[in-house]
Amino acid sequence: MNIKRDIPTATLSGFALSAVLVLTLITILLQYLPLSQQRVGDALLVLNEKEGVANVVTTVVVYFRGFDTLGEIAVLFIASLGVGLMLQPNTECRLKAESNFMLQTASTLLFPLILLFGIYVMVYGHLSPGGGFQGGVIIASGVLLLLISHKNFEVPHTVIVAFETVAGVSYVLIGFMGLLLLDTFLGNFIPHDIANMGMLLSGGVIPLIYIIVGIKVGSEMSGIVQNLMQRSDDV
Amino acid sequence: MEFSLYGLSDIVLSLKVTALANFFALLIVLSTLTVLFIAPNYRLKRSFYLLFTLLVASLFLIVYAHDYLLFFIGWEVMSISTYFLLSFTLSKEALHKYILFAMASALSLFVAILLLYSTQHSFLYEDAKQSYLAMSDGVQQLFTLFMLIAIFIKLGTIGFHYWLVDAYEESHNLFTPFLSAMLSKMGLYALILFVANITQATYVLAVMGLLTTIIATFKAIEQESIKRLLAYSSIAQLGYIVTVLSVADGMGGALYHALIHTLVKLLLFINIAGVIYVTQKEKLSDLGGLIYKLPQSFVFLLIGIIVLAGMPPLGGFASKFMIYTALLDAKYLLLLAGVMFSSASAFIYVYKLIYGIYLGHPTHKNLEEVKEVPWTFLAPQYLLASLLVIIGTFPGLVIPYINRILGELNLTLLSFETIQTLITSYAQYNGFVVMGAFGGIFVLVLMMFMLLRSKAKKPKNRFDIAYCAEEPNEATHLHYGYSMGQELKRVGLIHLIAKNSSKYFYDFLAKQMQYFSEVVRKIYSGNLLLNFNIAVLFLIILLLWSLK
Amino acid sequence: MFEFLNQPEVIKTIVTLGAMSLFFVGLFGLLTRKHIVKVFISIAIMESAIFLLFIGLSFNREKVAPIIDATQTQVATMNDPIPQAMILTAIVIGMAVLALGVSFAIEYYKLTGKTEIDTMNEMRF
Amino acid sequence: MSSTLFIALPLLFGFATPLLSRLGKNALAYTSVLMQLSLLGLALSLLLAHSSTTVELISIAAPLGISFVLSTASLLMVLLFTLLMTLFSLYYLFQRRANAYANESKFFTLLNMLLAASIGLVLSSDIFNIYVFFEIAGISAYILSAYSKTALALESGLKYLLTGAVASIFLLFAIVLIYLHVGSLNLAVIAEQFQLLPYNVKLLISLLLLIGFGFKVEVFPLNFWVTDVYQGSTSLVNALFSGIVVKAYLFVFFHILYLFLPQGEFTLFLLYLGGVSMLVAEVAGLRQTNLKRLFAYSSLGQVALIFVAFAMQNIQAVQAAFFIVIAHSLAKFMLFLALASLEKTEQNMHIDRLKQIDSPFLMVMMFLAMLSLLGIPLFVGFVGKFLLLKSLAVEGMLTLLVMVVVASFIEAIYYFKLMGYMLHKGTRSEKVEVSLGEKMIFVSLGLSLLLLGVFPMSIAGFLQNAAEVLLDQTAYITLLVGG
Amino acid sequence: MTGFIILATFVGIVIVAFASVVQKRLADSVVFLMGVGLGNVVLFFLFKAPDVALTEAVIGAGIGTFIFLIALKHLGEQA
Repeated sequence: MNIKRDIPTATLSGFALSAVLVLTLITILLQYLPLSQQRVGDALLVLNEKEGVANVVTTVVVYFRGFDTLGEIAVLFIASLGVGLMLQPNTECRLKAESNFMLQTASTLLFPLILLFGIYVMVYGHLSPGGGFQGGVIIASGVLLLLISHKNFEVPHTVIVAFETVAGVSYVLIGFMGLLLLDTFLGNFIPHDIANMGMLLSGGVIPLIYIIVGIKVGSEMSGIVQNLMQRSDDV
Repeated sequence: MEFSLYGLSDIVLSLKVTALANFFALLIVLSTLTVLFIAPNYRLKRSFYLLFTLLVASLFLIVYAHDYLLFFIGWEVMSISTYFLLSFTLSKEALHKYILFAMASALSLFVAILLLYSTQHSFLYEDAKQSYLAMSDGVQQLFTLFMLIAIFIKLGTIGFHYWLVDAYEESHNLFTPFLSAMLSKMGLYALILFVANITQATYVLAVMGLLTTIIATFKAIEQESIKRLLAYSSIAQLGYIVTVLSVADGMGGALYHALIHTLVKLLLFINIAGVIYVTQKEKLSDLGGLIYKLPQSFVFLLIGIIVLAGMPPLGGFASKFMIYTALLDAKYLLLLAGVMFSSASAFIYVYKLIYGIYLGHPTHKNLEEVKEVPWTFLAPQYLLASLLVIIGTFPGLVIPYINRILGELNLTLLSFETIQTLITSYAQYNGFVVMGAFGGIFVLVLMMFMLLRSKAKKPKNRFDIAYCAEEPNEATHLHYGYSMGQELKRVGLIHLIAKNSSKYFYDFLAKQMQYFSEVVRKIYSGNLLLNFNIAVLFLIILLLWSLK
Repeated sequence: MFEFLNQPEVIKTIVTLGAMSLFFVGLFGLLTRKHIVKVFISIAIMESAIFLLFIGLSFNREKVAPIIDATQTQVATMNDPIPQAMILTAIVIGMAVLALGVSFAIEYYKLTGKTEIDTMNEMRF
Repeated sequence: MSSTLFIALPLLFGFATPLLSRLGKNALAYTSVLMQLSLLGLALSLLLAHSSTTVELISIAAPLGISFVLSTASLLMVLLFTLLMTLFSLYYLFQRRANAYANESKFFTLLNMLLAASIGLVLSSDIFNIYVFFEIAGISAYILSAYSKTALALESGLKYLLTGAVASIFLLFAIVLIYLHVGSLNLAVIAEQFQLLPYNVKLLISLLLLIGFGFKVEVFPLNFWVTDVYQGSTSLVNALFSGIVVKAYLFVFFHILYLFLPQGEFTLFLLYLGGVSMLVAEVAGLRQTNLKRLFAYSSLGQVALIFVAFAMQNIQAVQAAFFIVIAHSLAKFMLFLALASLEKTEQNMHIDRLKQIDSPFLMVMMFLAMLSLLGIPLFVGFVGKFLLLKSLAVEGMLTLLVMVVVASFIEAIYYFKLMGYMLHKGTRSEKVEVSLGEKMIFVSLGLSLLLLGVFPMSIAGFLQNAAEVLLDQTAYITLLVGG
Repeated sequence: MTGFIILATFVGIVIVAFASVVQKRLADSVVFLMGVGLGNVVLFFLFKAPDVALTEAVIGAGIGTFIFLIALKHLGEQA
């Protein structure tokens, strides 16, 4: 087989470039494998004890590195805004194929379960794996299911906006409360006792923020999904 | 007066009053006043005067600056305000040409002064010599190169004169006298500072100066447009100064010639501004026979060209005399021969100038209704012409002032006895006597002419050409000034000189630059695949290059 | 029989090699594929390669997930939570950018009918 | 006064936009401007009261958590960004009646998010937090770029997004390696440990950072997308890109560089990289006939100039860099706003159009901006260029000096070509309406160019202080890590 | 055993990813990408990061795939 004829030069050169780069990277990485290292994370694990949250990742995400999460919410918010701006719903012509009865019934039955599961993941984010992001996205996928199966289903735009606005504003306001009461932005100003660790009402402000994050993510994601779906209607 | 700027203690700026600065400041004041005299004849926007004020201010900054940074700032402001002043009349191409050369000049000056700064960390003139000596050989040459490029562009030295002629020709008639008299002098001022403070790049100056005088003189001869002709003459005159600055004792002659050139160029440009004002014509071939209509202007132009050609009775001879003796003194005989040759050739174009405008036969009908120029044009000419006559009569008059400058620059002084005589190591000449002799002859000739003229037959109209057998009509070029000097092109050498080689060179350069730009532009075509590939390649090269 | 694979060094080597191979695949796709969806897919693959590299190199097989419950109370035996938190953030951000990019691509396609990035040259430069 | 406010307030405003837009379009616009004005007032009061660098903690103490460091240097950038954004909003407000954007509330959200992200980039002392702000700034810029939803705008948005995504992968890679080898995300801790890393790892991390940020700071082999983005976006938005976004990325890139490599191991390489970027961009711009694209090339050149100045890594040069940053931000901002005024009536941006425009005011303002960009004395652009070239000369980098000067000359060629078009004599048919409010913004920008150029000493001390702070690695480490 | 599973999953992921990149049919590519996402979930779980695994499951393999499928619906299915 003639390689030159079958594969374009651009592909070959791209292959060569990426191969050389990755081989070099591998050499360096394997030469100095980071084996055991004292890391910040270990200190945070210890610090976590004070906050009384079972899931340390949650503490880190929501509290220790709370500003990252705020930024991440902002990214999601902007992205959802952008998608909405780009794919403005065209309400006049809606030609969605009617899905079959089975799917409709199943999704109607399934949706409350998905919603419940999402809320569970959200609320128990500080105790078990999961949390606001995952819960929010799960809820959004429930919405997606309904969007796919039901012809006329639509989450009212105002509802989405209301959720995301309230969640976003209250997140920043909680941050300001911390600034006001404890002199650090996003400070944990609600009493949190270590003794309560593992209980639903523990960790002070942390579960509250994670739920807010969940609502925010859920509404943003639903918005994105809905916009993408609706745009696809007028194909 | 010293002060620091930029909140940084390491930059010291200084303004200082020196004799040299005063000399040039005097020229600035003189030029500004005479130019403003003719301003009421033109309707100009307020912004013109605003920019003109800025320009004059920048000139003062240049001359009174005592460090290269302020000098540069003045230089740049001068270039830019001139750009906007020229923009009132210049065509787009000429304007672009002007500003590119001006920017090239400014930026190379910038590089030069930064090179100067890099060794001794000072911009002051006093430290310039030391800074220069502290450089390595290569940097010294680089510095000289950049400095001289900056100066040569302003002076319009041959090879760098591409912008100058168009700018002079198309500039406003009010502004041309100033352009020629003052702006080119700033290049001269920079050159004097360079020669006096830093180093005397002998051979470069000698060769460039001589080439400039010769080539510009011949270029001037073939011009049709009055202002172009004078522009080339300006280049040539500055060429003399550059040449004489290459010799050890040339400074006195250079300063003297700078003074004379300023006066005469003001006179000439104001004169032709008046002519253009009343006739609305700028080409030699369109004019002619104006001697009867504009007798006073004729006399002033006559004085002007006598000075320009460096003929004895007037001031032009004194400065040329000093230039010749300085060259002779330094035993630069070839240089002297060259300068004399071009000086002699200058007769041709000054003759062409006066013949074309005032003598001969007018081709155009509407020249018959022309009246003498307004007094606002004449008044400054009276002033300038009388100054030239006075200097011609008393050539020693300015020597004490020049000596003060020379003393300040630690150069040998010129000898000075009385104000009538000019003394050099080879000869001395008494301006008063010469003036008396020439004046007597002139008066005699004039009287004879007056007597004879009354008997001569007067032509009835402009088609009444006694020595011509044919019957001319409107289409016939009656004026001999049409294409005068073109025949010189048959001489091979002169043809070669006149071939516009610098135009070809710069056009070629521009074209190459554009091709290059086209090629480079290809990579900015917005192809992301290319971008990513190159980014990865870049990373690989850097990694493999510096990996241990 | 594969016990030797459980040594930390070996696991880290596997992770490095595996993640970098994935990175290679993504990079190869980025450099050679032209269809906009393929480009997004390549970017997603590269991103997940980095995620895997990070989590894989920072975890310790002996330790447990950083969640305190009845059986696990010793923080000393837990894995570093920071990489997990970071990757959590990065995944969401990556998804947001992806969604936005897709919506741009859809609108662009509607206007011009182009899907290949090397033909996207509406600009007359 | 908390420096977190600079980030949290615009974010809050962005989140609350849907709520505010219920109150009416005007209410939204006015509150947005009001909020930016109050931020500006806050920044100014900090400037007046400012004595030393302060650290603002988020949740927990510095080396472990995220913190914001407000030093003279970052305060300078914050001040610049808030000032420009306020002017931008005011300008938009003044021209809004005639030329409002569709979906205005989203536009305001994006503006404030962009402001928050740029300030966050400058203030943050945590490298992953910087990544997050990098993404926020990026994603708002992508949408702003594609805002008008024309084919050109979408193409530019798409290209911006793709390069941004690739850049963020490399950046994330670098961050991952940093955390794996250093075990911390705090810049100060990393700075302390970075010298101890093996050479190859250090090299790899530095290069990945260079590629990651290189796309955003528009250095030579990574900047081929920039011109398309500028051409496709509206001029109004371009003013933000060249005035704020690039500057934020540049600042944070060199902030990280100074911290990680205080000895300047790659100085020479970075210097020549900047020099080459500058030359290439200026040469490529020579034959350009589209105004927006032309100014994009000029932006590339100027940004490369700033790159060179920062890369010198000494106090004089960094001070010069700050001067150029201010000069370029103000001047480019002005130029793009002027283009936006032209764009109101017609989309065509061919340079021939300059011959038709009949608006002496706009012309004069564009002249001022261009002269400042060219580094003509009496304008602030000169001060920056002069200080930079001076420090190049003092360091004996003559090749680079000549490179910069040659690039300036090439830039002069096309800027004076534009000026020639504007000075063109002939009938001018196209009237451009510039309202009084817009005029005031132009005049204030132009005056600040002139005043700062004539009296550079008024801010020179402040900038020098900023440069010292930015370069002082040990003080930064002591501040965050302690002892 | 962990080591082996990690190795095997990695091999699987790389193969699937390569298939996803070189596939002519875009729909196949997207499905393969979902495979990569699922592999990631397994790996994250093995790496003792259940939170990340859950996130990757819902985002990488869930919403992400949906977004790609929507894109395909508009942009056509052939590369």
